[in-house]
Amino acid sequence: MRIAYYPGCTLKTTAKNFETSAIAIAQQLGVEFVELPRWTCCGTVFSLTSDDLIHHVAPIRNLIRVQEMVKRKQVDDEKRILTLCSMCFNTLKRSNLRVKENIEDLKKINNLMYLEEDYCAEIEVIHLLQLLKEIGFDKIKAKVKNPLNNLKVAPYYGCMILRPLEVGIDDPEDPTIQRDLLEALGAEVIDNPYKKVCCGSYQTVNNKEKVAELAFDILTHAQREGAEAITTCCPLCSFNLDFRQKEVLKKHPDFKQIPVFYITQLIAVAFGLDNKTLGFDQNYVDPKLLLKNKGLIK
Amino acid sequence: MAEIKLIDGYPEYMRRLIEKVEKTRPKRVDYTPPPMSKQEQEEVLKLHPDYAPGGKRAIAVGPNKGDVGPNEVVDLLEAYPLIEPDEIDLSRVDYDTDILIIGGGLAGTSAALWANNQGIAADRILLVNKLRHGDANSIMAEGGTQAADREIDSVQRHYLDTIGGGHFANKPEVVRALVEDAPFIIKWLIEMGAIFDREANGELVEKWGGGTSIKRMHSCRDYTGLEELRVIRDEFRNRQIPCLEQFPAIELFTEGNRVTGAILWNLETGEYKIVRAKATILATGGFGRLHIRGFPTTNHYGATFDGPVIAYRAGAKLRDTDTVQYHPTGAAYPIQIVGYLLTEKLRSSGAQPVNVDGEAFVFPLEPRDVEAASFIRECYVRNKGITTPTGLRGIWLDTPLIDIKNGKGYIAKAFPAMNRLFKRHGIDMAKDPVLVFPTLHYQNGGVETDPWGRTNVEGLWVAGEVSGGVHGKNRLMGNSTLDCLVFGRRSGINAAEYVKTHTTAGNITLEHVKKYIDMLKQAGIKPERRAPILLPDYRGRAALARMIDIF
Amino acid sequence: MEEKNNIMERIAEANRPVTTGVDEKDIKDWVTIYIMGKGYRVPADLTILTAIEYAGYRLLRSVGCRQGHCGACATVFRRAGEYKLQADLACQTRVEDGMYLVQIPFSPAEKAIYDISKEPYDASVFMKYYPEVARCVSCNTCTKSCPQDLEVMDYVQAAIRGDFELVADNSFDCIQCGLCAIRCPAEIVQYHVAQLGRRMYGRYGLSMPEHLKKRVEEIEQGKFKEAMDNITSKSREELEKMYAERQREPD
Amino acid sequence: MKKLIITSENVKFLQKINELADQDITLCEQCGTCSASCPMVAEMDITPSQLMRMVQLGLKEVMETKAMWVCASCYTCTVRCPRGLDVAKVAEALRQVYLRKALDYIEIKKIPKYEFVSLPQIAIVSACRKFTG
Repeated sequence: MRIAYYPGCTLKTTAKNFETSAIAIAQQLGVEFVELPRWTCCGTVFSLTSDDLIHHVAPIRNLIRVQEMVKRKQVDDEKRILTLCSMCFNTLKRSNLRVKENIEDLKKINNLMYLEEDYCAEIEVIHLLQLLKEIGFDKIKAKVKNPLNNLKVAPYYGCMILRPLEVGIDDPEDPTIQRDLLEALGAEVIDNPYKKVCCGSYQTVNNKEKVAELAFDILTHAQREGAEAITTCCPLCSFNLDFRQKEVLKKHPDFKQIPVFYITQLIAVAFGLDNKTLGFDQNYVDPKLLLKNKGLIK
Repeated sequence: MAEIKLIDGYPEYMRRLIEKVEKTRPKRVDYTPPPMSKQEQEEVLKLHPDYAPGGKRAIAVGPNKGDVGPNEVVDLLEAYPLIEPDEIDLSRVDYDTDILIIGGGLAGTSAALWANNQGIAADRILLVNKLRHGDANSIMAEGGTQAADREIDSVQRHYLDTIGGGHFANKPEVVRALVEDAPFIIKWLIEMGAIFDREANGELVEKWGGGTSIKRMHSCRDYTGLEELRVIRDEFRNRQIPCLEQFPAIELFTEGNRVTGAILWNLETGEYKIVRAKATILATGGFGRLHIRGFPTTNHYGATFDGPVIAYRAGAKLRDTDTVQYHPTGAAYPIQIVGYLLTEKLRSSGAQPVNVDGEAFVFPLEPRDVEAASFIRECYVRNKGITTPTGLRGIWLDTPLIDIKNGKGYIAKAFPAMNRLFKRHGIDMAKDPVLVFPTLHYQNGGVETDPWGRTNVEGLWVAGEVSGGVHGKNRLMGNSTLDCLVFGRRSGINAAEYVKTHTTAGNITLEHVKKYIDMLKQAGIKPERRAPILLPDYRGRAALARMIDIF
Repeated sequence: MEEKNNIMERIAEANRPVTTGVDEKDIKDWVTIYIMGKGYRVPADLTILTAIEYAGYRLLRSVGCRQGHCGACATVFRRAGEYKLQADLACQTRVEDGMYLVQIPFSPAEKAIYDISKEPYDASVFMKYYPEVARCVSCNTCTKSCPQDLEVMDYVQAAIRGDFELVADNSFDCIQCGLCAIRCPAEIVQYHVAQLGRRMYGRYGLSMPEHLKKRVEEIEQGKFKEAMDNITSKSREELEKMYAERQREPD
Repeated sequence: MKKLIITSENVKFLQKINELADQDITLCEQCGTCSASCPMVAEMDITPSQLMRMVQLGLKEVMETKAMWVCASCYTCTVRCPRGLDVAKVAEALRQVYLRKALDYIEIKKIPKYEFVSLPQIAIVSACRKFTG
């Protein structure tokens, strides 16, 4: 099945490993991501003020691309666009909802983009985790060649796939989708309440000490429960939890570094995919030793 | 408002004439008219603006007294200065610098970079521009840059092509420098990030240039000069070398036989500034805007021969200023783009010159001057030209043949600038022919140079179109951007070396200007013309006739 | 009118409108344009640039190559009865009756200072020197105002994600007129961003051709010295003969 | 204790924020759930519920506080507010009141160049959206 795929900027730069691993596992599951031929940055954060429309132009422009792809028969899924990045997901989905619910806004945005075809507000935005659930975790389990036995993983959800309610893909207070997935892969799942606590998001730009403090809380809570690794599905969460461990160590010299995976990387490990797909060289805390110790990679 | 009704860019009567071209096109796809005999060539050349009588005269004064040049050029050499030498206050030096570079095209900009590479601190260099930095003929160069870098090519082959194209009047040692440096220049540009056209496998595209025996033209779409200049200007700005814009030099300073700086003039406020420099590099470009013999030009607004005028007064020798390069195919319609260069590459890609009856009338590989003269003959002797609504005459250049011969879409890909230009006026070159007529293109000669850009005057270097010697009597396609980059670099390096050994700045005087005025007076020349002219004047006559000069 | 015999004079006469300015008596069709609000009656077939000159302005700025290559003559205008603010090059745009216009003589944009030989070939280079690209809202105003019809927004977006090839390709025909930057609501300097991208791509994204490197070395090592000594000492007659006997590379 | 007099200016300010945030901030009953939920509250000079209270009273002094800039738009308060208020939107409205005067809260050009080597696009873009006018 071919589905329109919106990568987002970071998946083309510091989170390439998220993209390569996702594309590879999707392929194993019979899904082909067809990247939007021309796409623009979604803006990463949904604009929250009532009178602002300009910041919804970018998301809607991308959704128009999906319409074009459907017309050109470039995709089989004619109603949906897939995202991997949680922030892209949140922004695209909320802008989409806004124009779906407010026809006047849609008209104005269409009018501003008079060089584009009109957006018909019929596309839906989905996140990879939703697609995987739809495919079925049992099917995913059937593809596992390399079960993640004995690997203690704490899933981390962050905010953007859970909140606010109208866009969340799971229970905002107690999400389980990653747990179910990881269990299908054979991992031992370490659930803990910090899985949905904000990592500090964009505050990482001007207040990295605070972000490191939040990362410290999130990571050490998981570690206390026995977690050996963390999974995420957002390149910004990943940056804050993984790269910011450098700052964590500065303040907490006793802190023990812990690998942070994109969920797709662990699926790829379980599927027995090659190192190039895994892209571990882009992870800050090197997960290879852990995986080697567990006999999961050579 | 009454406007002529246009159909895809052309008025109805021209549309009907195009039908004739379309009719004969299928027959012409594989037809080429025979070359002219030597005798016929000589006959038709009498119609060329360089050879037609009445266009030239001898220079009355100065280092080249007695040499012949176009009237428009001699007019400026025999003109009085803009300043009264005694009225200039020389007591305050505004800029005291090591190297002054006048002109910010490819030549001047690369001179600055290489002087800096040679160890002259950025703040000891000053680049001044009449308009903005980069407003130059360089930026309009379309075709490409020659360099003999292919295995089967050689620098001596490039040498022979150049010197033959220049009618063997070139200075051998200067041409040698040109061709020997060429591959290095391309390599340097690539290291600086210039994007030359590449084949699918990453190899450089090397194209034909008119008058060459082998493909060695390196191009950047049809924006070669633009790309080269953008890149080195960006590097110039990164080095934070001081740069003045809208500040033309209106006279040089001398001390004896040494140039010691220049007077700049703020184009917008009218205030002058004094620059004292140990070395001065002149890179002011050409003279297209003199509209020699009343021809339109491919040149930039500022191409007004300022450099040679002020250098000549300082004692610099000129050479080869008697020949002017007219490009056979300048746009002749619509009026908004008259003179615009339609590169030779169009013809080498298959476009054919055609007269009003749809006949191909000239062998397309005749030398440029013969080709140009044959267009004039077609229009004004045989009366087989096409007259535009504004009374210009031209002949068709049947561009649709390019796509027929190279495949659909070739024009759009290979000639984006030209394609865009005609599209703006509603004309699709891939569908319809375009009207052309010879246009004033290049100043072949100029201030005589040596292989290091030195002139006969100490402290004065030249680089680029302002110089004379490298192209002889006729410049070869692809050698102009190369000239700028090679001699920009060489003059920058040589001036830097000079500065290191000549650590004291000279006195600034205008003695040479006073002497020149005396010479003009002695020759009986009346002070009715003043030069450099800096800019052409295209103001409407009606407005000018009622102007009062108050401020 | 009596036909003149001298061809050169006839050519010069025919070209007078483009070589010495326009004479009223030759004009049939007129339009009225408003230069900075002042109305002027000008010949209908002039460009904005030549119309401004016809009106009596001696241009010292906002004018350059006059042929669409240098980007000096950026102009904004509104057509009669339209709300849209158009942007284009004065030298390439014909006047229209009722047009209101003003030239943009200068674009006060900051160019970053960098040394491309020391930069890593990844997206961080854009963020480092032009972090404001991250402010792009994809409004497409830049693309709409580009006189070269470039997909400006697309290359700014490509810069955000470090797609150097797309930046280079989409921006290649950029003449740096500054109209995109002047109109950008996110205050991005698109044409400087593109310049950085093109240089990075030219240096790191494309290979240095081996034959070029080899030829430069050969010249430095003096491989052609003898041949050049030889040919530069030849007489004119000898050279003429050699030139006439040149072998042309087959097409 | 200083006596607070609510003027039309205060009302106007409240109305403006209500409109921008598309909320009726007067509904806030100051239960403190938002403050208790906020992951950034330790960094704030006033808590989210204090921020809500100041807006309720139309106190423009709220613009001088740091809280709205420390908010990471995580929407925890949004999903937990018992009155259904979107506190994140209120914070955004306050930020916009400032940014729309073409002011920047952080100057991106002043971020040290070396930071950009590791910072992902997603962080820079969102910071630009949230902190630059």
